[in-house]
Amino acid sequence: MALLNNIGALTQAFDQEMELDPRVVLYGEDAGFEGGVFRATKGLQEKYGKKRCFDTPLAEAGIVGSAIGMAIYGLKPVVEIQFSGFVLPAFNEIVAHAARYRNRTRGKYPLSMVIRMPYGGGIRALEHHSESIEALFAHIPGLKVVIPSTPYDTKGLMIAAIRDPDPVIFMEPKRIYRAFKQEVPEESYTVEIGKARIVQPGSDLTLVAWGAMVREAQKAIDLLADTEISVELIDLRTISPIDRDTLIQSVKKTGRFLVVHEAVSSFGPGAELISLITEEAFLSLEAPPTRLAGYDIPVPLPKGEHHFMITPKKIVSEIKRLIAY
Amino acid sequence: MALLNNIGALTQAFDQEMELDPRVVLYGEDAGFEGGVFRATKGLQEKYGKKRCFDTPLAEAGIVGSAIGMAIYGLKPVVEIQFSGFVLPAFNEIVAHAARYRNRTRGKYPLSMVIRMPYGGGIRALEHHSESIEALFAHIPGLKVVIPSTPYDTKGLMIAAIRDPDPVIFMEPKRIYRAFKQEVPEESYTVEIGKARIVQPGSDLTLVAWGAMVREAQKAIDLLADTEISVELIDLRTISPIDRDTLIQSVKKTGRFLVVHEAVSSFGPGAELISLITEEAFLSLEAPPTRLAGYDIPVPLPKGEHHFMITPKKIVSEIKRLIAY
Amino acid sequence: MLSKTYDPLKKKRLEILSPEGKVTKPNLMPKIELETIRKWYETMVFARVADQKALQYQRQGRMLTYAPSIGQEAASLGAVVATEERDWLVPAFRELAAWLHKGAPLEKLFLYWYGNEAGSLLPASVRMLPISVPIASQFTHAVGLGMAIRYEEKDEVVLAFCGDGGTSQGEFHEALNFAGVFQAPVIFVIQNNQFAISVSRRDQTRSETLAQKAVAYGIPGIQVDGNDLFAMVAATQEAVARARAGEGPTLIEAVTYRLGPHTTSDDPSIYRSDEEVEAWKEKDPILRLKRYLLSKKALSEEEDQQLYKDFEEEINVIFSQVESSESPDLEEVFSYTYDSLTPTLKKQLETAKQFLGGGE
Amino acid sequence: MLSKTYDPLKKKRLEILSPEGKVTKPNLMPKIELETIRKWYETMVFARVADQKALQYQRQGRMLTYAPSIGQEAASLGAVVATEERDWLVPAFRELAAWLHKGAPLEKLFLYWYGNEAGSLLPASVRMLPISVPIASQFTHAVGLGMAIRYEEKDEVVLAFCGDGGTSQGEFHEALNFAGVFQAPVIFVIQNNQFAISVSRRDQTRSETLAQKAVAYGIPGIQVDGNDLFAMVAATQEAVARARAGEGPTLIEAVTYRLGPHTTSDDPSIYRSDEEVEAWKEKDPILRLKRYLLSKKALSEEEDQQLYKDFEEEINVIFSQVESSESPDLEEVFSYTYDSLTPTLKKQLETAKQFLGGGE
Ligand SMILES: Cc1ncc(C[n+]2csc(CCOP(=O)(O)OP(=O)(O)O)c2C)c(N)n1
Ligand SMILES: Cc1ncc(C[n+]2csc(CCOP(=O)(O)OP(=O)(O)O)c2C)c(N)n1
Ligand SMILES: [Mg+2]
Ligand SMILES: [Mg+2]
Repeated sequence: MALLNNIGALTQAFDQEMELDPRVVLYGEDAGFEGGVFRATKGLQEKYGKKRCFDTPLAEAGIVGSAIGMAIYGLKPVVEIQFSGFVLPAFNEIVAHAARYRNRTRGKYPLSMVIRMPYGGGIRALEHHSESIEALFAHIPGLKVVIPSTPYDTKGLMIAAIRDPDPVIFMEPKRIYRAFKQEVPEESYTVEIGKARIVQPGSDLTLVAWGAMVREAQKAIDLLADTEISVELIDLRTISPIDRDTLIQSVKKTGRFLVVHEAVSSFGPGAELISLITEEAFLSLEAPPTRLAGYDIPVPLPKGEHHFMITPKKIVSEIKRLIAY
Repeated sequence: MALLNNIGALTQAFDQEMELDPRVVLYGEDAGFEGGVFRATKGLQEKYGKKRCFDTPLAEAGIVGSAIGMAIYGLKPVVEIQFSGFVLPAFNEIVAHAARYRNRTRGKYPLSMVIRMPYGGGIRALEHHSESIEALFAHIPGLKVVIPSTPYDTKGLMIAAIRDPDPVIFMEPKRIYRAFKQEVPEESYTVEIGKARIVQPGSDLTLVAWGAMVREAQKAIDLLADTEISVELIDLRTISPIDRDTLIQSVKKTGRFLVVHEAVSSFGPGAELISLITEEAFLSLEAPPTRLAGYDIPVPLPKGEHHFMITPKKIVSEIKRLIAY
Repeated sequence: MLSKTYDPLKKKRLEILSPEGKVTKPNLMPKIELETIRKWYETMVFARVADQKALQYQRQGRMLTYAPSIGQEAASLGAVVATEERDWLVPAFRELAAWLHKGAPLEKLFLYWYGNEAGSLLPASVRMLPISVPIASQFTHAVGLGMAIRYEEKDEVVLAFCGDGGTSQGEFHEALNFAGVFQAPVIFVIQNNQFAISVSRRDQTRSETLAQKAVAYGIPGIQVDGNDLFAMVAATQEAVARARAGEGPTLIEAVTYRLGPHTTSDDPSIYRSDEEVEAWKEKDPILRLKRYLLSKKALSEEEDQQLYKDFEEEINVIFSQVESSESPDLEEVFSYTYDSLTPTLKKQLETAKQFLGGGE
Repeated sequence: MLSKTYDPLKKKRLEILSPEGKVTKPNLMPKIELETIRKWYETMVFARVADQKALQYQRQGRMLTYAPSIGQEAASLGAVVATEERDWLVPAFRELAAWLHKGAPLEKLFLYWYGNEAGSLLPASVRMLPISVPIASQFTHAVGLGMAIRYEEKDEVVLAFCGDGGTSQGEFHEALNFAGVFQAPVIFVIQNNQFAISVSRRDQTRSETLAQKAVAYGIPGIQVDGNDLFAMVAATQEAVARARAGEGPTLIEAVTYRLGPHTTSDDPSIYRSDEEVEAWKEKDPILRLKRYLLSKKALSEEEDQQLYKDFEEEINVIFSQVESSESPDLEEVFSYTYDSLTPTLKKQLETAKQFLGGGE
């Protein structure tokens, strides 16, 4: 066991998979020599050579498109997009190709590849550095969308993503890259993609969150310590494909549902969860399934970002509203 | 009055707005000389000159990006993307810029511009020619997303879009470009963006559709003629911003809600409507708000497309299921 | 080096076989057995007949849509014959002769245009990517293949195609730049057929040649008469040799002409004159090669006519197989989005089956 | 024509003022009053001091992030001074001297880096677009402005900037190609400062110069010593004249060096040596211009020192204004996404206010 933060967990996952599987290749803007602007690939060029961990020109479509070619050849590219806000120039490659190659070729050329990117707010950054666009990917058939919230899951999910036979969009909540550490096993292990984690069982309300919001949700639950309210907290971990069963079973038990996310509310990821719950657990519902999400505006620059942020207090206030419904 | 199909209505809208407002400029791949692959801009280069209606190089980011520049200058560009499947290379320009310029410059440079594109299935086409990706745009704050279903609305909504102070994504259901005609007033008029249309009032179930699905919904209602079931059909017309009131009021009356769309189901537009209804009309609900939508797969090529298509019979079967709930 | 001698910036274009079927530059003529040339000729004729039949089937409502490559047979075939079986072919959507040579069965190709994904499932041994609809995006995949080849230290190369319109796309640029930086063994061939649907080559870019775009990436570029099979072979052979030797990518502009419509839904008479088309017919790559073969006595008029007849029959048979092929069933349509069905897809498939049963 | 004489393919680079402050090509020296040069010098010094102060504020935790242009003052200023007030400036994010010259108040610019959108609301008369974060995407906007200018038959021009890294983006390509095709009056300036964060210029592209990328678009391209104010002015003047005359766009590569970090979160010592930085300090554009002005007696050492002192004070005052500025309130944050609040935004704003009231 070693005490790792999320960045450390990523680096260890890469290191172990590169060691194990010579087909694994890492690249992106500044991802090689410098080890990435967040240093997630630090030391890997030194250890595995420029061949397996390298810098690219500044061109996201080129990065993702070339990774598709590599995956067709049988390598396992893990490419870094510097911030999720800069994945947009690669959107055509991801949506028109990465998601569809298996289907297009009736299985001849499946793409085992990972596109990873830091995402989310709360780091007081410039424009385009704070958005949460998981719903844009989750709406595309053929992609898997994974978001870890702890070092343990980060390592296990990344290893699972690299081994996954389908293209995985791996979104990293950068706000908690170094926010805390956790004991992480030295050995290689996977965390199953497509399975949510029940962080804490409860009976009155199902609270779903992912990424940096899991911690905020936990803080909210702490704030409720002196109440009778028993919250079941679920860390979704995989946005797509959704772990339907875990969610439905939980709500059938609790009767109340709140999803919390940083992404803007309208047409956002929460809408899918609410629909799933409504369609599948309607008769168990004691209050409307609800979302607490970003407002429908661009994430404000730092001086205004606090208006946008989801806080434990806001979560508490929504939970209380639903319990009282 | 003239009997026009949807293409004719588009052409008339362009013609009248170009006549009226010298700032209106139309362009895109093949949009000039030839009048577009669907001939929506036919005759306009002849009438208004190459200056106001012209072809561009094959580059969607260039098309949208240059339109942003034109709109900053004060022109009113209306650009054509040949098929919605080919808007992806312009996604960065649309999401990172078009949607955000007003906010970024605190109102100094709002962008009045229209990005129009044929979308949707049912025309037995090649790959990437059948998708419905309205949710990808609707999730982006700052964009308006409009989809007409009749020649009358097509003309009125397009004129409204051109005059709108915000960037409008205008998605045209190509399957019904020439499917039927309707009497359309000769004079210029607008149909308000953001307002749904109650196609037919009813009391048992609210059925929401848009684009080519409105006709399928009407056919479904016809199939129900010999039952007691009274359906309120709403043509959403604007996907974003949503006409909350019309939807909520309708469901408060009917107690049942079905949304039908071609877009794939998961994280799709229907999820937002279901969430809206659940959050706002929970206590009126007699059955779970439900969606009948595309499966989570790429739209199959023509020989398999029928498996994917939403048919009146499928709609009827869902309506009956909800009524019997 | 051809790519030095034929500098596009000096308005040089590589030509070996004249429209009259004469080899005007014997010193540049690639060494090929007459028999092999004759075989290639047959491939070109086969492609031509297949295109014509497809257009006919489409007019009869039996084929959905189709993008013929009539007039461009030499441009794609001349390039692909300079590669080996172990090399990769990355198509756009208008290289029928090359696909056939590479080993893609016509049946599969027709199946694709017929509207069936199974058409893109080529035999495992055929190193060819499927048709790429989003213009020029396939170039980045070609580069990725090339990078993988270098990674695996193989001596394979990648041959990739796009059109003149494709050169305007951002991905064209990103791909060529990556290829330059990583010295990927890729031969990029632009089939400059003078049009992107209705938009003419001169409205596509102000650069005088498309070959000179190579300058932007520090890689060799050459303009070739794309209706001249031998010139295409020579230019590609040189590029392949360079790529195999680890010396990186090459850009080849094949100057040609689309004699048919863009696709079956296009009416080219709107945007170009009959005279222009007629003038290009004089430069037809098949006619030219035929004249060459006739002059070398490697073909007779009778044999030639017989070829067309035989191929027509062969293709009719193939097409009737395609027509009687099964459409994908519901399960198939669901089966290839992911490695295995997601829980939501399972649920959707169930619903779909219910619709099949009672709903519809 | 400079762009012909200084052909990047012939490895020519335009240089007028040597690092020692001597005009080595008097015949190319633009005609500028000494007084004006002195004024420009002051702008450069002002920008330098502002950059240094900003870095200092950032280290003190008083500014969030910052991208200094230390070492690149001549590249941006030399270009913008060749344009007029009616012309448009389209920045990337590292052209402080140009922005100041164009009339953007330092207060606004600091406000932006301080994390407040109000910083991008420049005075109505200032024809400058806001900072563009997605690399090179601003080039397509510049082209659109240029197309609009032609549409309105105005004689304005557009001056647009990007970095060496920006040349790899697809949008760089699409923009330059559009500009060529539509002969848009745009001057594209690449500030080649040798790095895109940690990635060096030579890993960005294999083309020997960035200026030669113009060849791909059939437009003039020229490489200029970007630390040489006079060379930048001369090259830009010519490009502006061409653009105003309806003769289309020009690509200018300004060869310069980023003496500071990429942004305040970057540590350049990881990827480059002190020697390299020191060598480039010898070519500092401000030092060079100072030497020139000293030699012309248009500046004394004392005056120069006074300038730095005065500016530092001035900037401290400006920054304290920025620091005491209001943060956007809740209403403001909601007000600019659309022309007016959508029903959903109204609802969300209400909820947000409730949170403010009781929730938080
Ligand atoms: C990104 C994208 N935009 C638009 C289209 C629609 N489209 C299909 S073919 C074509 C023209 C292609 O021209 P060119 O590259 O010259 O190839 P050619 O058809 O002449 O072989 C266009 C615009 C597309 N397929 N992809
Ligand atoms: C599309 C996009 N990708 C990545 C980034 C992250 N990023 C910010 S600046 C930068 C390097 C830019 O290099 P260059 O264009 O040379 O400009 P310079 O910083 O040297 O002025 C990168 C990669 C971005 N802003 N936009
Ligand atoms: Mg073409
Ligand atoms: Mg740089």
